[in-house]
Amino acid sequence: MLQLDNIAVRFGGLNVLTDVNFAMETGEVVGLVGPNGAGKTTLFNVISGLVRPVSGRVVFDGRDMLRAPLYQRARAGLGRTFQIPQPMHELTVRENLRVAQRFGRGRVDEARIDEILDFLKLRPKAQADAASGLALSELKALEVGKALATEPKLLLLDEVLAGLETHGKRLFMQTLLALRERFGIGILIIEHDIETISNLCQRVCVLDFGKVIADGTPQAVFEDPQVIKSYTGGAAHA
Amino acid sequence: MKPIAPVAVLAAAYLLVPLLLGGNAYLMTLLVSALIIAGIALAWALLGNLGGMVSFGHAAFFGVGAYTSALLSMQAGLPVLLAIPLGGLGAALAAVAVLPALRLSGPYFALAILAYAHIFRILATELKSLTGGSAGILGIPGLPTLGGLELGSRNGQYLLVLTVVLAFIALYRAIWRSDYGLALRAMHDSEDATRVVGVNSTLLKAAMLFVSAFMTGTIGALNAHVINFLDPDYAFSGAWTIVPIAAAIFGGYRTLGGPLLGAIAVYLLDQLLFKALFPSGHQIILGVLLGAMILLSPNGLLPWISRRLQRRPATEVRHAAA
Amino acid sequence: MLEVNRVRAGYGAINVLWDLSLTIREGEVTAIIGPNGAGKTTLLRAIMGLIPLSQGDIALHGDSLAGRQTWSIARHGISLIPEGRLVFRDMTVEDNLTMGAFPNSRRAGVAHNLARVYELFPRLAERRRQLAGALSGGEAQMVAIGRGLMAEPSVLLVDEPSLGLAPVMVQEIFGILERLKAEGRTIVLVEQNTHLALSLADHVHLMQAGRLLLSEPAPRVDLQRLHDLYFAR
Amino acid sequence: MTELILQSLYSGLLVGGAYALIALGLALVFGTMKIINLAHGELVLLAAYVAYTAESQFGLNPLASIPFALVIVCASAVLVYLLVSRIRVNRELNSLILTFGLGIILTNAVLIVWSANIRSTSSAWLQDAVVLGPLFSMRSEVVFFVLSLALAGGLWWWLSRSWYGRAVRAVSSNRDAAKLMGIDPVRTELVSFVVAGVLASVAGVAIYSSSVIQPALGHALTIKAFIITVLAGIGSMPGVLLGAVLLGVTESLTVTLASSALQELAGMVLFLLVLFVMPNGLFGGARRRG
Amino acid sequence: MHSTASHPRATRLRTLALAVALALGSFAAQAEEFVVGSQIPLTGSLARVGNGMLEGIKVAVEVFNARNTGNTIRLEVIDDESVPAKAVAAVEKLAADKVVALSGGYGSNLIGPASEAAEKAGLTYVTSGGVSDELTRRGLKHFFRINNNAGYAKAMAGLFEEMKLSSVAIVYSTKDATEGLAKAVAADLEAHGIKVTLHAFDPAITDFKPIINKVRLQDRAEGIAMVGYENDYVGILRAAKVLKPSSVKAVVGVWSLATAQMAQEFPELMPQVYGTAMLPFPVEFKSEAGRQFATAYERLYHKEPDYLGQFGYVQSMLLFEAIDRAAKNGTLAKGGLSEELRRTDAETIIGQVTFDANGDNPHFSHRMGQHQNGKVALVWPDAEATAPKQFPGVPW
Repeated sequence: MLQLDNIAVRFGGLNVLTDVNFAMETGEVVGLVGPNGAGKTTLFNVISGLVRPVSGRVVFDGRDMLRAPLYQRARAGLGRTFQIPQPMHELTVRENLRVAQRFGRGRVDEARIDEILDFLKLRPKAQADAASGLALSELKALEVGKALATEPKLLLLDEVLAGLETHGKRLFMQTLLALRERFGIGILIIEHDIETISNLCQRVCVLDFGKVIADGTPQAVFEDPQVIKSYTGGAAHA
Repeated sequence: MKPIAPVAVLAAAYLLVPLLLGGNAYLMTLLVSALIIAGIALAWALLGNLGGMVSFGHAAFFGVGAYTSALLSMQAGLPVLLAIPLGGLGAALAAVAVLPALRLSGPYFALAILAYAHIFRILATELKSLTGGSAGILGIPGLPTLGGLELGSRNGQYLLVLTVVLAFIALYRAIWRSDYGLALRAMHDSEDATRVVGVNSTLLKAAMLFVSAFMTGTIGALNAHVINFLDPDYAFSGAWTIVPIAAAIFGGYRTLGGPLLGAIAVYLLDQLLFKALFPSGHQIILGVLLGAMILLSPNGLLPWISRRLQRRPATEVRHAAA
Repeated sequence: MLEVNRVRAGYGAINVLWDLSLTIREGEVTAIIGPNGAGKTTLLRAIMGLIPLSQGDIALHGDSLAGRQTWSIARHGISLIPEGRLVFRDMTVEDNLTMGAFPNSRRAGVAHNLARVYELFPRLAERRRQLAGALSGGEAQMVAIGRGLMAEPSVLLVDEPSLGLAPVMVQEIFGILERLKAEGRTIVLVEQNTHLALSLADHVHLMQAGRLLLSEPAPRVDLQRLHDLYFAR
Repeated sequence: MTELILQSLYSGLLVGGAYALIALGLALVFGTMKIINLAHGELVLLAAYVAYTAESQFGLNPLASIPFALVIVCASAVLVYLLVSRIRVNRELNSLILTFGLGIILTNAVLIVWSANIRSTSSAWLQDAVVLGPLFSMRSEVVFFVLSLALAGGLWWWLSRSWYGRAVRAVSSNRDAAKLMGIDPVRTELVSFVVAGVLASVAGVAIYSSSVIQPALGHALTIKAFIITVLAGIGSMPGVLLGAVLLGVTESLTVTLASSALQELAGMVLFLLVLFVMPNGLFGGARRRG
Repeated sequence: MHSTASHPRATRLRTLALAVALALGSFAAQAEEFVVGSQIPLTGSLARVGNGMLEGIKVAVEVFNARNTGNTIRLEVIDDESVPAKAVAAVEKLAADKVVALSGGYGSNLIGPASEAAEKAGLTYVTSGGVSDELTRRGLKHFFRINNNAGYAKAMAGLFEEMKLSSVAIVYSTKDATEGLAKAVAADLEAHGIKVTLHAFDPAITDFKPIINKVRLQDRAEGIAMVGYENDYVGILRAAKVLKPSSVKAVVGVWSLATAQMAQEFPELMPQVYGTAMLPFPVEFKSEAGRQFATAYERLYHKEPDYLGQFGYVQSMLLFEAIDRAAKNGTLAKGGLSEELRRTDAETIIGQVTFDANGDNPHFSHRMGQHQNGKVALVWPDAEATAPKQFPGVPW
């Protein structure tokens, strides 16, 4: 489904990602974790096309995507959300989904939009101004909704839960779990909350200093002393 | 009241104005000039609103359109009414040269396109065999008579330019309301967000550049057949940029009607009032208007008026919440 | 000396700090730890006036800082060594350091303080003429700390000094913080690396989701419990 | 031919010195605030007219009128800043339109006050020839070239040595970090506008002394200054000097080798080429390092 | 809506105002006052020359009305801002205001469309502000011009031929009027076996040293002909003064150069420079008509008349006299003004004026002046000369 080979990214002499190798199967749900500055969002940007790596290969659905512009990747089935929600300004919630559907998928299907709106509990806000009429949790939902409207095969979710209150977080998590069930698409999610990750993902990948330091089931990964060290710096349980 | 208003405005524009003012050639000339400005202002606003690009060089397209149409009608002998839209196409063709500038943002784009206006002006001066050089072209054929309607008369010119401007508003509105329009508007503050949902933003922006250039070129062509005269300094004059910008900003460049309203207001005020107040340098008022609008009501007059008219509690609440 | 009282703050629609209160005591190293997104950096930014408070108050020596401009707070004696360093990339190392002494009252001591910073970071003395943008991450962190010290602050806020640094460099930076602590400075240290933070701190606050989860003197902190809270087990 | 080209290079160099004076102020403000002051050329023009008034009314040598120009132009620059700083939304573009409007106001104010007549110095001393072997120039060109170098040097010193100059760079490099140093960015930006006003003052007097002024000139000066800023790369002050000389030499070589009718065209084409091929400018490369 | 228009009292007031206006109008007609319009650039790029011409037109009104012919002239002026569309609008407004004729216009670019608008309205249009040959090639019935390109070229080339120079470098601006004139002079000189080199320059350039250096080193021309505007002359002369091309024996320009203003503002640059001039400075008129003009001008503007005022005066006087004649023989109301004007054959302060079928003045030939000791002396043609030319002579 998705395969990254030897991805390296440098920003002005700083190695943000070094030799990242990573692969995902269709329908898999994988968590991407790591301390601040580990390069998680940069990796998302490499996959979705916002950042061009200095070396490496990005293969999605059997196609080499390294040189493909953003919109082509979206049309090929890569959906993503932004850590800080980026609703399309000046447009209503419904129009946001419409644009995503029209351009990401190629045609408009109102029924499908309604389905997504219902699913994300955004129906009452369908006509609201996306830039100013939504609460944070709704903005986060809209982020996911836009990505869903493009009918992705793989969804990249960047901290969709951050900044939500405990209750909102729980609700949203349920939504995400349902997402996997309902649409059967693969999810790669960046999330700091370890409880969430453990509940949501079959597999967790840990980045530190731009390198993959662990990859496996949540249990195995969070027991890994190296991971605990990278998180807390100490010789945790050792 | 709502559905009646546009019909009433249209009726007034098409019937009342020629009936009441038609006898006054001077006023009709002013109105035609104001509509010419409105056409450019509209094209400028379209590029700004949908393409997210501020241009300081729309004179480039105006001039190319004017020259194309004048030469096609005079040298190739094409009928004027055919030459005019071809003038628009000529300007759109010239926009191909401007495509590399799409990569530039903000002030870079604004001033790069100004450089194009200068380059086109110099080319028009230097390509003497084609354009007649700085001497320009005199005696450009006027508008023809069509089905008994003398388009070349002041009233005819008024009706034709009005129709073209209204058609452009309709085109603008159609794009605005289409999915492409949605995507273009969405691109403004969050271009990445639209690109990751599959929008080919570069292509759409290029398309808006072409549409805007076409509109401006068509207006330039119309003007050439109204004034019957062209020279490089006139065709590529900075005035074709400055006055429409002032008009669009004044009327509200984010609305469909703003540029038209602004152009008529600014041009008529300027010619009938400011000119009398400041015999020399009355453009100073344009500068003051521009500055005051940006500082006091960046969205222009029309949104300000409509806010005043429909001061419903609901809007107040929403503004307070925002 | 620094009181944070029921502060609520965030970025536009996103609220991060939820009625947070804590006290920083003079002469102590206070560590604020917690997972990503807990609001630690936001707290420091709120103290410096870089983001407005939507509720609550922050006071230094009893003077309210709420509503004051960042530069005025900086002149008041609080230095923030920001996350990600934020050095002036196209200025030399020495110019970067010098800008730390920008407030009028500090300019007289600039030579003396420069000498002190170079003594603390000999590596910077070697690179004084280099552009800060060309430095390695660790060196840039040194510049940021040195720059903060140039203002002779009464409170030094240090945000994630270990972030993105190689372990050797982290050790070196913490060695410096150790020395500053020994000089009796008031330091607030925000750190994800609990182990490092605990080794330095007099007092520890654990934050999660914009709230204070735990606040106790460093010696009383139980690492196991801390990690349980941290990993939400 | 050699003599022609030598003279052409020399003329271009001297013209470049004057161009640099015009462009430095624009580049400084652009570097600090990321704002293009489209009224900059009009500020330069204002200084030129102050010099004209001083010479024609009080018989002052243009060089002696610089202090008066300073007062008037710096006050105008402060006014421009105060207006620009009131813009809250979409600052980059709204400031462009606002300063464009201010330029129109200034141009017409100059027209109303000084009329459309062309003006230039009548000082014989400034117009005398200075001959260096095969190279010829007017004294005013040499005087202002030297002054231009001195001011560029002074600006460089100010930006790299003085407290406020370095604060200007700090604010432009990282506004938040600068605030953390106790720097008030508003005051710093105001200072940079005043310094731009100083540069504009001298530039205006230079233009009055070596060529002919008229009210519509301001706009053309702004365009020249912007072209040079683009050639230089944002924020590169030595680049401005080199970019200005490059433009001056390109123009004069076009006249010598091709036709003077194409001089403006050459400048515009150079501008677009650099913009498209090297968006960071010819001399901005060093800054991108690191 | 608070409209007062439908209020009965307001309506009555309007009716009254209308009646008064009509009464005044008919009263004016009885006094034989004719309104002449003037569409002229008072702002914009041609503001300076437009204002100069307007001064002359106003002097003509003054002088004509003082003659007590029984008819008087009132002037209605509209600024066209140097913009063609506004020039057309101005003509249309004047036509709507029922002017009997138009005197004014500056710049061939403005006169072209404006005079076409006047033609449509059947209004006589007389000017001296545009020298382009194109203007009189259009075959308009109501268009008249007292000067033309040929007259300038004749004077400039005539002077060079008299000097017997072997080569001349023509430095000209790529503007319309300048380019046409430069080409005409070049053709004339070449016809007389004089070697000509042409140097076109963009109106925006300010440093002329590279051009003059070409003249100095490549052309080695004996004469420099400058075809441009004041700012260009200043630039060219400064460059020449710096480079001192040794082969050059004379520097000759055209309009706006041999003037009092240039002598006063640029005393260093002007010595021995030639330019077209109708009058010497200080002014000395030989004829009564000339003295009359100068006195009136002095009274109105407290300065010596310049060439712009002179042309504006002559074109207007010829027009007013034609109006007077047409009014008296009753053809004015029947549109006979243009025919009347075409019958003009007058000796004026710019020489003899008649009009051909296209409205051009075939007699027009300019005179050349030279800056001599802070004054301007007429030096060509010999018949009009007030002093011998100082030749060879250059400002350096």
